Amino acid sequence: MKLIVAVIKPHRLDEVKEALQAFGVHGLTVTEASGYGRQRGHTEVYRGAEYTVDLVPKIRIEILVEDDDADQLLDVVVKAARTGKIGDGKVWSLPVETAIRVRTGERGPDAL
Amino acid sequence: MKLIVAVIKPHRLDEVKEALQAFGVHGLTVTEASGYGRQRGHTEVYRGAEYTVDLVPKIRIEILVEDDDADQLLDVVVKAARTGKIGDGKVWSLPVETAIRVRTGERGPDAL
Amino acid sequence: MKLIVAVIKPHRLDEVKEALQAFGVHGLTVTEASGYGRQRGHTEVYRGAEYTVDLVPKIRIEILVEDDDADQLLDVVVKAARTGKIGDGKVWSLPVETAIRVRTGERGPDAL
Amino acid sequence: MEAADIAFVVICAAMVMLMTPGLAFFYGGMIRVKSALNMLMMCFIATGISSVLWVLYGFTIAFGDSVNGEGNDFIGNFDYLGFSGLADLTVEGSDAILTFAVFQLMFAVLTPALISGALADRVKFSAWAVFIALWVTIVYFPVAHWVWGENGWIAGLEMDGNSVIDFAGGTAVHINAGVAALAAVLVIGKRIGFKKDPMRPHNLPMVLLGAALLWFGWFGFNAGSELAANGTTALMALNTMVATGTAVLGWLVYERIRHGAYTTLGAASGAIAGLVAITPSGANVNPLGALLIGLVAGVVCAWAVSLKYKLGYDDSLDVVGVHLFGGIVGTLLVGFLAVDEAGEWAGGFSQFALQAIAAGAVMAYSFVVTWILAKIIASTMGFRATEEEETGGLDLAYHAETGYDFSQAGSGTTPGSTVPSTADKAAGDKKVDA
Amino acid sequence: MEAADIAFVVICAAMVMLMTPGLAFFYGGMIRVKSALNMLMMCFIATGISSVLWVLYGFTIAFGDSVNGEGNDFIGNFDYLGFSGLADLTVEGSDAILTFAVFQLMFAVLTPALISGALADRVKFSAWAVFIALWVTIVYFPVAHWVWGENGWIAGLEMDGNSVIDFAGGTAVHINAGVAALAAVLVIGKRIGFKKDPMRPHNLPMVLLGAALLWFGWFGFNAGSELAANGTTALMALNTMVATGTAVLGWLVYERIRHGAYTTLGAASGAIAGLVAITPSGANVNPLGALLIGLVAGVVCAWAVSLKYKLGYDDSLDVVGVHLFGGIVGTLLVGFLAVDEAGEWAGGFSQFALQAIAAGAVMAYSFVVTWILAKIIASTMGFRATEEEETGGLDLAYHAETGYDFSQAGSGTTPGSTVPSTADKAAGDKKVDA
Amino acid sequence: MEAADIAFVVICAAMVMLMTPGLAFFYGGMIRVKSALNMLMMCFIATGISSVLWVLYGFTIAFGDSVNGEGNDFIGNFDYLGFSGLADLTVEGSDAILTFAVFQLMFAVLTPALISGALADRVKFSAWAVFIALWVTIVYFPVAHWVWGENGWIAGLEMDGNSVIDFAGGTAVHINAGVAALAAVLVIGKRIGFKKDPMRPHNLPMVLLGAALLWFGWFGFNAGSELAANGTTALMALNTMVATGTAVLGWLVYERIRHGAYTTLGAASGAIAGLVAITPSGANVNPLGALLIGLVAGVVCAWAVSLKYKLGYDDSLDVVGVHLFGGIVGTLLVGFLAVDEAGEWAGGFSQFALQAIAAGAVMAYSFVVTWILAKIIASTMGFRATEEEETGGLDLAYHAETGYDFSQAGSGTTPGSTVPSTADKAAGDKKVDA
Ligand SMILES: Nc1ncnc2c1ncn2[C@@H]1O[C@H](COP(=O)(O)OP(=O)(O)O)[C@@H](O)[C@H]1O
Ligand SMILES: Nc1ncnc2c1ncn2[C@@H]1O[C@H](COP(=O)(O)OP(=O)(O)O)[C@@H](O)[C@H]1O
Ligand SMILES: Nc1ncnc2c1ncn2[C@@H]1O[C@H](COP(=O)(O)OP(=O)(O)O)[C@@H](O)[C@H]1O
Repeated sequence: MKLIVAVIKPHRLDEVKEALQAFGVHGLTVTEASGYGRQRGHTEVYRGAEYTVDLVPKIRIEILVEDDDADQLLDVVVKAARTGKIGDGKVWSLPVETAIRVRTGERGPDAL
Repeated sequence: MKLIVAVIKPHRLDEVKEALQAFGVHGLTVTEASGYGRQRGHTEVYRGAEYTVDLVPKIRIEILVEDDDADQLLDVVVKAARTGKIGDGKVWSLPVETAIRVRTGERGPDAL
Repeated sequence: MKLIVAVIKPHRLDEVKEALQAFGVHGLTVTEASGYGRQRGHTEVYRGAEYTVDLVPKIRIEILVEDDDADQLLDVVVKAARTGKIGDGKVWSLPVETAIRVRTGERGPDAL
Repeated sequence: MEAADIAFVVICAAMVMLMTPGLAFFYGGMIRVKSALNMLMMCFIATGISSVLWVLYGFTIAFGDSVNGEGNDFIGNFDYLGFSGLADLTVEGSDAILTFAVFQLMFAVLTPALISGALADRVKFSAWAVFIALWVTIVYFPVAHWVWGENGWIAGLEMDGNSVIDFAGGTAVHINAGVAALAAVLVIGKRIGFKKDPMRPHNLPMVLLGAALLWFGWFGFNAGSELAANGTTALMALNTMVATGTAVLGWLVYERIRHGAYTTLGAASGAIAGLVAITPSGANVNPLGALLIGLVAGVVCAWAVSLKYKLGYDDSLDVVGVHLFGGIVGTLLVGFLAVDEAGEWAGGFSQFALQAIAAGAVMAYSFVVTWILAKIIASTMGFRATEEEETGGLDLAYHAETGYDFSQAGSGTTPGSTVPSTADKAAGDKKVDA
Repeated sequence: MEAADIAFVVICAAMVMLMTPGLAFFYGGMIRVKSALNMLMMCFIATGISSVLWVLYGFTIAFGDSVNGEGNDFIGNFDYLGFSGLADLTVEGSDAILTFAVFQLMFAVLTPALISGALADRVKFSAWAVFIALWVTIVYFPVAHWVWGENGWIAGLEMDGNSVIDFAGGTAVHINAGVAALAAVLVIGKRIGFKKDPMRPHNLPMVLLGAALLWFGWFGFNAGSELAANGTTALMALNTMVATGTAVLGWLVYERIRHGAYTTLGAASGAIAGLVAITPSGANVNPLGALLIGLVAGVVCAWAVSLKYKLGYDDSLDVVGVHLFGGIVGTLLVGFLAVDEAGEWAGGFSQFALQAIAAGAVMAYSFVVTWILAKIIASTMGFRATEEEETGGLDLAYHAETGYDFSQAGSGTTPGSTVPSTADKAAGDKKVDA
Repeated sequence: MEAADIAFVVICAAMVMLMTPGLAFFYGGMIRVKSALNMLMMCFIATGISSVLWVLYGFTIAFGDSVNGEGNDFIGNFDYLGFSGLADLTVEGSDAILTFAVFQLMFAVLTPALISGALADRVKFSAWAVFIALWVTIVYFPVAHWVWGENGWIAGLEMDGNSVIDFAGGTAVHINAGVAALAAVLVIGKRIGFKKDPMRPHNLPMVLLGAALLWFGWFGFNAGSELAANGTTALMALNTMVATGTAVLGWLVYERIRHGAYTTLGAASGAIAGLVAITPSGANVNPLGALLIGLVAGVVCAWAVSLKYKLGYDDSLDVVGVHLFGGIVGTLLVGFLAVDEAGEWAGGFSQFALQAIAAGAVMAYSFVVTWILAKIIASTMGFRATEEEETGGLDLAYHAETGYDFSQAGSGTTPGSTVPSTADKAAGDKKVDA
């Protein structure tokens, strides 16, 4: 099994979610994140003090998938998240050793 | 070493923490997350507009463990997190290459 | 490729970020987290009820790096994050199978 | 009524109006985030319900006889059902009645709202609405009559030439609401996790905001109760301020000694405790007396809020600890500390006895009637939320809303919401189970 | 002017002042977090702009003739440009004029601010500032003259011995702002993602706070409009309270039936709807009439806020649904429900016709002029934010700020900020694009 | 005292009371989240302390001689220690004294609270409490006497038939607090990370809420200072509004040019700057003069808040930049812009000189005495928090609380808290180190 992690622009989440559903994936876990990269941040001003904020809001998605689906899924996520502008984010996959559904104790593909 | 990641119902965190302590694990890292899955979300209403919110609050726990403890620990977490109702979450483990304690620079099992 | 994950004290983030930049890493993803470990929490009082809060605020950083840089980078992060006091946190690395830049679809080292 | 007095009382009425939202924030900030909106709504709904009932029959039950003198010891007459005749501005004195009616309405809104803090976080919203509609009808309106009505039996009590002192509502408002809160929580039982789970305030600045609005409005409540602007008014305003000041200090010092910290929640709670205690007493003590009343109230209430853990009743936000105990402190202490118009000491045993009788009578009546009322509701429509609703949060369960959404995410909402459906479906599609 | 009346009206003016921040919170809480500050600023800037214009020429356009009787049907005279002569306190009646000037200024601040809710979340800040400066000048000041000016043509209308009833601003304030909001949104178009993206309120307690401050201030707005403290004042205050009460209930019950939940946003919106509807009517109905007006307003506005989805105009925060519809409900219903001083029924067809004419005239004028004004701004300086600004949030785009930073991180800010530069660089370094 | 004036001043007192919480929110929102409660508490504790001291000896030091005419240039007499005799309502004029006492008490609460913004985020809570208790005693009470006391030397200054103009407290309140803030921060030193770490406001809507409550209360502060309701009252109220309006615009335009953005914090700060500047001057200028004073105050203060970076003193929340500079602008400008009752120009060099003397005297006295006071506290009990407390946040260090808990987690709290212990352990168990 693989864990696919995607760091994307927040307003692409809905598209990604829909694309995943269409693909047949029915679960994911989301966290709020901030990213630092090529995309420039912004300047804020508070009573004459100017602050450079270089972290921009991102959404981080984790998806457990079966090995066979992993590659295709990567493409699905990348396509759905893309806007073509700097800051679109990264997607990566990690090898998973075990995965368990808490409710039933099922392991492996059955856990999804 | 392994990294065990658990996505659980928020109100089970205390139980999981206690079970881990009982088992002899003395550290973990927690993040707030939202999950999408079989558990249905809910509908919100704002001035006549009904919104379907399909992400539900979850807690995401990361635990670094020695290889030998990993399997047992998975069971401990799964047991402590279980309520038996849909949405109980997933637990998975990932292989870790190195782990370091920042304070001392210790590596491997000593880092825990 | 590797994924380096660091759980550090919040006020060391700027130092870590600067050290990484100096090293030549130009991207990272940050999430807010809480940690439980040797570092003791604190007690809060609300109308005579005393609560022990044992989770302390931490910052969680993820950095994708090329295999060759991973070891050196671990040291850079550990050094920058260190204050020498309990609770400095952990750094670990995970093997990455694929990494993709969403904007361009580039894979592997080019994705960084 | 003089223009100056109408001006004063109308503005005081607006200030007292602001106390109910103030109370909502004071309470709402203390609640866990998942039920904070429900807490606000418990207070806001009181406004709607009491306003309607006030017009229909509340005013006439409480004060019908203040207009034309007829009525009895226990309730007013029914001449003003539906406020009939009260919009006739050509009648001499109608300005005074209308001014009084709007001022007193605010008390009838606030008093039931006070109770909500005790029941917080575990009751059905619809049951709460029914409860307060009945409660103001059979408890508040009559008790207001007893204490302030032309023929009210407590107002009429005399002993050695003294009468009961309850200037702005120590018995009718605070003791009444406090003891009702106790009766109600004894019926509905504890929150899931009481004494086990942490139940930390979700927003302490909001608690302080509530306290600030309450404090501000309380000047209207207390000074406005003179129904005129004169020396007594000014004395009451001054005493209101200084008693609150010592109550804050009293609570903080108690907490520092007992629990090791000066808490923000303690400061806010101390302020309310002081305001409660000076409510019945402030027009009848000198400023040193007010300092003392505030100090005692601050310390006593700081201690009293722990009682629920010891005795095992779950008064979520300490309505008993603050309003019942604070109300008793003020009502009884003025028995000893009272001064007359000339500033001479006028307290003593008979005054104290009168105070105790008034407090006791209201406590007994309110406790018993509220207990029965709560029992009836509990055994008919049900008073408690289900376990699932309580654990999941009452905001979603009854209001189909989430209090905050600070997500910086693109669309500004918790990711994952879908598009608004514009309600083109069958009516009555039940979102929640109130 | 009597001291009591000056005291009353000056304090009412301060209360009405508080309504603009109240409105800012009411609106600001409903907005997605990324543009919440912009919403607050849209309201706050109105204060600065209207205050200056009021002194320069606003007062004299609206009420110049109230001082010396000269003027015409459509605008006042220009005797008081720059408030010339109005600080001469030795002139008999100058106290009354100054009191009136400060009270009415608050209306001139609030009315344009009301419009902001409709345009929220998508307009250029500079364009908004220009818009309201022009709008108060050519719409609000004249319309205020029509309705309340000594020689205003609406004030002068008569039919069967009746005159138009608009006690505190149903037409001049609410219908005016509501219809202007509609005209403006028709010009500027919909938010990106309207009807598709969820746009959930980011802070409902803030919405309730705003509603509470509005409600409180509204007593000043409504009762203060009598410009004196008397029986009418008291009646207006009482009716303000009870109409709001039923409006809350009306909205909640409608929502429960139609959408399945009693929402907090509904309670707050219902309160505002009730307050809007009782504004023109409250001094001319009895309390039962007020209950009815509130109830109808609550239900009608609860229904009207869905119209934008059906008809496809994007009135972000329902200024049309609440202020236009609420204003119409109050303005028309008083035609039927009016009572005279003696409480006798005085409504009827001619009164209703007068009300309809006043409402219609203000609607027609305000709609047309606002539409043209918005078109001119849109086609010259541009009215809309760019797509990037709108998606990224107007707070950063125009105000170079972030509303909240709750990060517990060491330095208390979103990690990643760098040290403040102390502005030692070239001036005019543009941070934002307003 | 007339009923109308009592009514007016008592309500104004309540409005001024609300300014201290308003200030707490204004300041608290600007602070990093980890010390926000401490900021609120620094303001709230002032209420308790000043209220008690006011009754014990504050009033008599400041205004003892206003009652019976005896006293000296520097302090009042001691006839009213413990408010002795002041609750005797049968004495003619006692209503006036009590009214004055409650109104002025609010000033004695607010003034020390103003200072807190400068010291924010780094001082021991207990040291702060001691500091303000001493500061009001040896600085505020005497200075209030100088400026407003029957025999105060500043009140008695004359030149060419003119007297010092300080209607509502430009010198006694704002310059006094502003310069004391400067003296205190010079003693206690900079926050850790000053000029290096970002210190972003944690809650800008809270800042605006504070500004709004301050603004509202300021009508009571300014207009109420007439102690009566008349033409001057109305003029003051009007000028208060319009000066604030131009100050908002002035600050925003300065910021837009200098820093490239119209900030929300700038709008709020501009409002306060305008209110400060119009405080001494508003009853003595015409509305055009008020517009000018507001504009100058807005621009000057917007510039002055950067001085701390250039000169290197750490005035956390710009008490110097806003209150000292704003106070000076208002106090000096009225020297040139003053008009008399008839609206005729009455300013000029001698008036300006008088204003400068008053401002200079208060500055010199307050600076020196505050500096010594702060030094003494610093070298005895210690004034600063420890480095660990400061870095970790003062809320946990002194108040054992966390401001917010928005976690949607099941139990509504930051996961990981354990069950409340119900304080059954040894008393004095120290949670914090205040
Ligand atoms: N080396 C990295 N490790 C982890 N996350 C990264 C890395 N580089 C970039 N990111 C994440 O990807 C986001 C987008 O990267 P950025 O360089 O701004 O644009 P792009 O991916 O379009 O070239 C960043 O905000 C950050 O969250
Ligand atoms: N494929 C997946 N990848 C990552 N997280 C998942 C996945 N499927 C489910 N989850 C997480 O597990 C939670 C519970 O899943 P759900 O399907 O609702 O119930 P259950 O696990 O009891 O069948 C989800 O809310 C989500 O956070
Ligand atoms: N086994 C673990 N798995 C995951 N995270 C851990 C583990 N142990 C500690 N941590 C993280 O590291 C942080 C610091 O650990 P702690 O034991 O307090 O101090 P130190 O690392 O200095 O010994 C914790 O707050 C937690 O976030």
